[in-house]
Amino acid sequence: MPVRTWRKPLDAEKIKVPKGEVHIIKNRCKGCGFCIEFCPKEVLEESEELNERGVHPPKVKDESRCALCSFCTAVCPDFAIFTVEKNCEGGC
Amino acid sequence: MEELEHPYEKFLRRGRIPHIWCEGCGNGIILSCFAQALNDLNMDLDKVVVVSGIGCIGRVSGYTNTDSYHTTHGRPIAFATGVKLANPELKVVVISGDGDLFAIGGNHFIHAARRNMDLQVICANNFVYGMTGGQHGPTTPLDAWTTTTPYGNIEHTFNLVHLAAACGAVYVARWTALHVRRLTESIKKALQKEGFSFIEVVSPCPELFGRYNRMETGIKMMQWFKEVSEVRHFSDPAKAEITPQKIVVGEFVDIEKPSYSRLLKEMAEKAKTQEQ
Amino acid sequence: MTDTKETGNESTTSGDIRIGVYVCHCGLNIAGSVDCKDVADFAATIPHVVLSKDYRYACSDQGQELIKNDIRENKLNRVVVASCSPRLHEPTFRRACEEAGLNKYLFEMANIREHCSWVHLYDKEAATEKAKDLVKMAVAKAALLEPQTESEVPVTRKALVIGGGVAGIQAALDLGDTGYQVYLVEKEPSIGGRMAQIDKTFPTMDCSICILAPKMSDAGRHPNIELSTNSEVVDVKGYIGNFKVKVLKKPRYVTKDCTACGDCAKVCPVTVPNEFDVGLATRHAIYTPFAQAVPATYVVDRNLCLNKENIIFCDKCIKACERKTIDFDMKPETLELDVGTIIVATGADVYDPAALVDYGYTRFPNVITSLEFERLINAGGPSSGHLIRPSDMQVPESVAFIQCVGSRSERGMLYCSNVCCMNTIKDSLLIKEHWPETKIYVFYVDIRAYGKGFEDLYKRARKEGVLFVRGLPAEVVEERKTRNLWLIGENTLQKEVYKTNVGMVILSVGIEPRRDSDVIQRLLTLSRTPDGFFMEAHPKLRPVDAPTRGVFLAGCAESPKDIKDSVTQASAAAARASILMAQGKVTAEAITSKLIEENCTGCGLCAKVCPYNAISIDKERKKAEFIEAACAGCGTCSAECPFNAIEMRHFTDEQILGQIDAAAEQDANKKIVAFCCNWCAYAGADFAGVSRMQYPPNVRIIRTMCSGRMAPKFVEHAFAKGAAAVLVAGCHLGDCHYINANYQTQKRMERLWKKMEKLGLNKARLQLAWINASEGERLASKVKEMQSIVESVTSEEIEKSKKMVEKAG
Amino acid sequence: MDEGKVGLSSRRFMMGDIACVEGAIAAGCRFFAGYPITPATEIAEGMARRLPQVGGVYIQMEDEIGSMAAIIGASYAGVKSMTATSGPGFSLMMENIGLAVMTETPCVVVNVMRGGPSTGQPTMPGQQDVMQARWGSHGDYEIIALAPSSVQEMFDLTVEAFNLSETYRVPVMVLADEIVGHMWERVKIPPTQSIEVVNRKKPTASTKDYAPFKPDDDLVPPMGFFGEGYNFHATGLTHDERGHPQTESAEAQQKLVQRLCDKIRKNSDKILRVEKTTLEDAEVAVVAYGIVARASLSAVVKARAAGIKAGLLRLVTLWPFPDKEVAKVARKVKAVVVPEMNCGQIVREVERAAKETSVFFLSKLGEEPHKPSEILEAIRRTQK
Repeated sequence: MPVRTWRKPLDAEKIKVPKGEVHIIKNRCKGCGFCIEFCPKEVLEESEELNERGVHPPKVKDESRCALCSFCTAVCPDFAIFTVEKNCEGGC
Repeated sequence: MEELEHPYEKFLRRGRIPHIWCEGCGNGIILSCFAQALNDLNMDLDKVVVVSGIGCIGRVSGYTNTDSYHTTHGRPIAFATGVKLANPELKVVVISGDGDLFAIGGNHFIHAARRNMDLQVICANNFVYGMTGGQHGPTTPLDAWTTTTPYGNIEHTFNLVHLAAACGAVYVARWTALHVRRLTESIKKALQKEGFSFIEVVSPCPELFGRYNRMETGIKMMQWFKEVSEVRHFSDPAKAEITPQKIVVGEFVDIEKPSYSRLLKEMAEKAKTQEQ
Repeated sequence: MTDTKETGNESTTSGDIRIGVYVCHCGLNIAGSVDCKDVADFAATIPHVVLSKDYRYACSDQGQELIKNDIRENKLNRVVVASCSPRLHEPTFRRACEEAGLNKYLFEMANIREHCSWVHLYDKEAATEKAKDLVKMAVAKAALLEPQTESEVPVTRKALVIGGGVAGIQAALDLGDTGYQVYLVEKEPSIGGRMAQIDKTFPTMDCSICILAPKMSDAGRHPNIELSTNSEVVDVKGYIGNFKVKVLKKPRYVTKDCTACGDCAKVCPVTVPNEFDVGLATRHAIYTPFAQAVPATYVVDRNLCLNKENIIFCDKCIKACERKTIDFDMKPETLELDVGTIIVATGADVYDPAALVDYGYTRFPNVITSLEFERLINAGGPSSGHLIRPSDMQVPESVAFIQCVGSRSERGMLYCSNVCCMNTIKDSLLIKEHWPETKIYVFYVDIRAYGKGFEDLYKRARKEGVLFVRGLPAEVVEERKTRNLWLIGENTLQKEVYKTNVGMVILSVGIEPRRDSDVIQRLLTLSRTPDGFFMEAHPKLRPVDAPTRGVFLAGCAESPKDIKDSVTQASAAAARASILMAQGKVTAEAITSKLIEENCTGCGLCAKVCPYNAISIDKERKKAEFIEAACAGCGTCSAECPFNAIEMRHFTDEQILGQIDAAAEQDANKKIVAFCCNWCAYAGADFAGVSRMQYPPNVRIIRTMCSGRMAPKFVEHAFAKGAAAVLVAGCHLGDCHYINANYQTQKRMERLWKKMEKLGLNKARLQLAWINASEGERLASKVKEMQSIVESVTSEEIEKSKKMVEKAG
Repeated sequence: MDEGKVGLSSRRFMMGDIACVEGAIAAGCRFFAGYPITPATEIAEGMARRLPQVGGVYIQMEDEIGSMAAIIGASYAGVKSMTATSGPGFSLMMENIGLAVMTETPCVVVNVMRGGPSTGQPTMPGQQDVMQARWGSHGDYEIIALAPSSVQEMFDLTVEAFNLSETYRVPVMVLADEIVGHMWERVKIPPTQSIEVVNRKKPTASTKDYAPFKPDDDLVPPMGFFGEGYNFHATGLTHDERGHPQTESAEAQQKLVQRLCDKIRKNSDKILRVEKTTLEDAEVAVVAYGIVARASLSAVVKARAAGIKAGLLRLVTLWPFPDKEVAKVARKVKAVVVPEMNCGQIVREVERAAKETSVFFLSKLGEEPHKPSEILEAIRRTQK
């Protein structure tokens, strides 16, 4: 149905989509970059800092985009990243 | 942040992570999917035994927080057979590599499949012998470069899913390390299946396969998987090719057939009644 | 260069030719600007004409009787009627001939109404002269006509209905109930269409979905209806009674086992404004369009879903689905259907008022469209039936409706959208019903309450205190703080400026043709009227038939209409389709091409250009072979053949050359010889006539089935005979009634232009125009434009071209 | 596993291989993985028949490599397990015998020796694998090997083998030969309850603190089974007490390999068994094992009759080698005669232990063992 949808839906406030909170265990990271490359919402990017292993672990670029799909958790070969649901009581 | 524990921590042997695997290696992903599967099925870890052979992935048994045994090269299935028959309550999972399971261990694989032994076999197929430095093996693609095929590989490969199906496995699937969700689902299916199930995981080895074949990074290999993999459930495993242009993935076999344990039990009943 | 001698006359019938000519007055329609008596007298002087009469209404029963008697008594073996367009009455007179025992293909018509009297209203002399020419041309052709036999083809007793709105549903149900297998194909994930979005229907005020939902589920589980949602028709081949249709069924990624429990949507992380609620509510990437959707099965919007290619990034829905019905590996399937009839019920779009900047839609939150209103007032809608201002969610104390938004205006569509007036009246009453205190203004141009029960509803609205103000506001201005709106305009009754302040403005938006209409148009070789809606075969007598045989129209695809009319038309279309299927057979095209073996060299040019692959080449015998059933009769093969080895039945070279000769007999140097295809250009010329568009009388139109029939030798022949100019006109490229035959026309024209250049002739004398059935204006102006060319052509030039063309030949 | 019918009628005439089967059953063996090979096939057949009756499992594997791996697996799952083979199969088992040693796996390997090398003489007796039994697998280690010389001993020593392997968490080998294996004799099988059966030590530590390779004072670690909740790891790699791989630590290598040897060496007094006949005043001692010891005995008796002070030392335990016993005997006699069905294997150990005392080796290869007369002749020669 080709219709112009330009408004903020009236129920925008009511619809609660779980927001993700990304946790990175920096020193476990070996820097393969899978999480950055394959995040469907492009939440992550490579950080400047070096970890104990001398690689650049990922850092969160825009956490608000995280849909909590947890693909990063699954695809990380090093158990170095995971997501939990953000507590949005105080609003996100 | 750090005080929160990784959701898979309880499936991992305390203090053993980080593991020995290279950057961009798929073995960790396989372990991670296995953990997820155990988690989803809410398995009693005390009743799970992980058995592995020799090779990079062989170390996996040392990382799972279950009873586990790291056997000699090629023998995990034979060892697992003993464990399973001795204590049928146990879920005995063999996680090993393509060289371990199909070169030196090929005999054990085909016969365990033939017997429909109650085992779940997960094979990390990285196309080479990683632990010894990247020599060619039974799954190395034709023409591929390895340290022992400096002029390109002249050996034809095993099609693992076809082999498993032909040998009588009741569940056969192939995924790449990028198909984490589907891989996890397949592992779950296999764990709930009676008899011999086999899952091939096409897994990136950027260090020792990729580097020699114009895919220097894990990402490049995973991108390759993403671009060429094609889901063809229950298509003829004989046609499930792995070529630079196409990797056929999916579930190929899911059938019911009395397992060795079941037949053994029935036979034992008979034996008891026929004592001299 | 060819001329008639070389091609020979072997194909004309032996024995003496006895032609009867009848010049029709059509009341004053023709007689008003053509001296019919004079024309009849002239006709009598033409060779082979044994009798010539003028008559008031040739199409009347008496008229037909007259012709029949003459055939019998005067042994006529050819009949020419000079009257209206053959597209209108050829069947009538053909029947008459048949009843008199004359093969109907021995009948010919001269179109002296649409192509003459109506377009030259004010020049009786010229019109009469032209009429004579047209008759002369018709007689010339008639003399060469041959009897044809029509074979019968079976009609598959299955129907395709395209579009699952109320019209499509009704048509499908009617056909299904009649006992025919129906394939109902809907683009969207659910059937229901626009009606499902509407709250109440006028004038009866029934709950729209309440009366639609039962029909939807009937269609959903009807044993004779195979429902394909999320599906599109991608290919149509074949012909009446024997269509081969390809339908692309896009995967839902959810299996039929879905119980529509909605657990999946709850966990889906992706949200987007819901099209069904016109963006006033949210939906997820996995969703069902609305509560009563049929089928109820959920669907995944893969464009939104995080899962791309075959990688599952997010498995929330998969995990949430207890019955494991979500399958991201579903592939699109292509259904191949054999159907005998097709009903087009593709519906319409609503006008997007953002274009009318002065009304502030998309600038001011409290300016909404009538469709948004329907969702707001609907109890199942995003505001659970509360009419609230998007700006502050408050019920407005006053609202204003602005009528004809996008309709009846240069700034939108020119036509009246037909339903908006009554819809607004209905809406105003709905507001009154819930919030009687609300002050309601309706700014209108005219209130059109023409239908049954409409006027009562209008009266009721007035009685309830709805204020109707004539004169649309010039602009709408928003009050920053309150977000209220000022409407400023002129009350054209009281001749005074008004400045009205309301809490909410509702734009009564018009109905426009579906933006993707061209797809179906191309697939079914349909035509569209200037307003963009599909054109019917005849506006009065065949209002639900499409020009393409076996195809019928229903609902807003044909023109804007309300639910009642849509349903009525749907049932009509179903009835029309049923007639064909009940008969189970239909007469096939007799106008097909025929191979003259001895001339054929097996060069294969014909096979290359045939749009229907009806020609193959026998390599051994070096001969072409024709599959007659597959031939649709465009004649482009005949035009392509360099060896005169293909005869186009009923449009033979000799017949056409004969018409050219007749046209060019006198003052050729002042005339335009035009070749028009039957479906577009000729019909366009008819349309010009119907619309009384005036253009110079010096054009002589020769009808061919397709512009692809136009062989270069015809043009050359026309020039050789001294014609001042030649016009070739056909369907627009891509709209060709014969798939793509008109691309050949274009190629041939380019070759001709090159040739003329080589000969040093003025290329401008040969013109090509793409004119569709509704573009009478285009044809008229083309003729006008060519007039100047005609005038500029000197007699020397004409002579030169005669010689050169002949030499070149 | 549930106990089926175990004890049989107390006296029975049976074949050596079958006595071995009954011994295993009596000792609590409930898992057998094997591969048919002459002359050990009857053991597999016997197990295939008997184990199901007592709730045990018999499986015929694809080869001896798999058989050895399988019994290690079964043992880790808590079931006493065994395999039986002969020369060629024994060679294939060497790989995983090493694994069993490294992971301290209780299990029994019966080798009914035949004529080698390679395929050799499948149906003929031999004693050619005794050194392979000791050194066959790569790396340094200690194992236990017993040599039955009668059908009765095929029963008794099989029981003994299980008990030893359970006690010391080490693979124990029963080195029988084709003759003992195929010989029929009367066997006295004591009632089940009177047979001493040893089971491996169970951990006392909580499942959480359990370190699978942390030894007690006897140098033997208690053994938990898979499935009991210990969630422990075992590997063929050098490992620490928790079982975690220690591939670079010299200390770990030293500690582990030394203990694997010491747990046998330091307990050898408890392990060793020899049988002495008329050695008290002997001047000539015959040292023999397996079937050869039977001929040696009659040779010694005949020698005594002929006035030669001869005696017999029969080695029941071959490995660890009874150095002390041999040395003690050697010190008292003038000469030692060692008849073996090979080209001289155990004789080297005897020479090492006998020091100055002269040792005469009597080799015999092929279809039959030494005749008593031959051994007597050898004894006589020592007198000159």
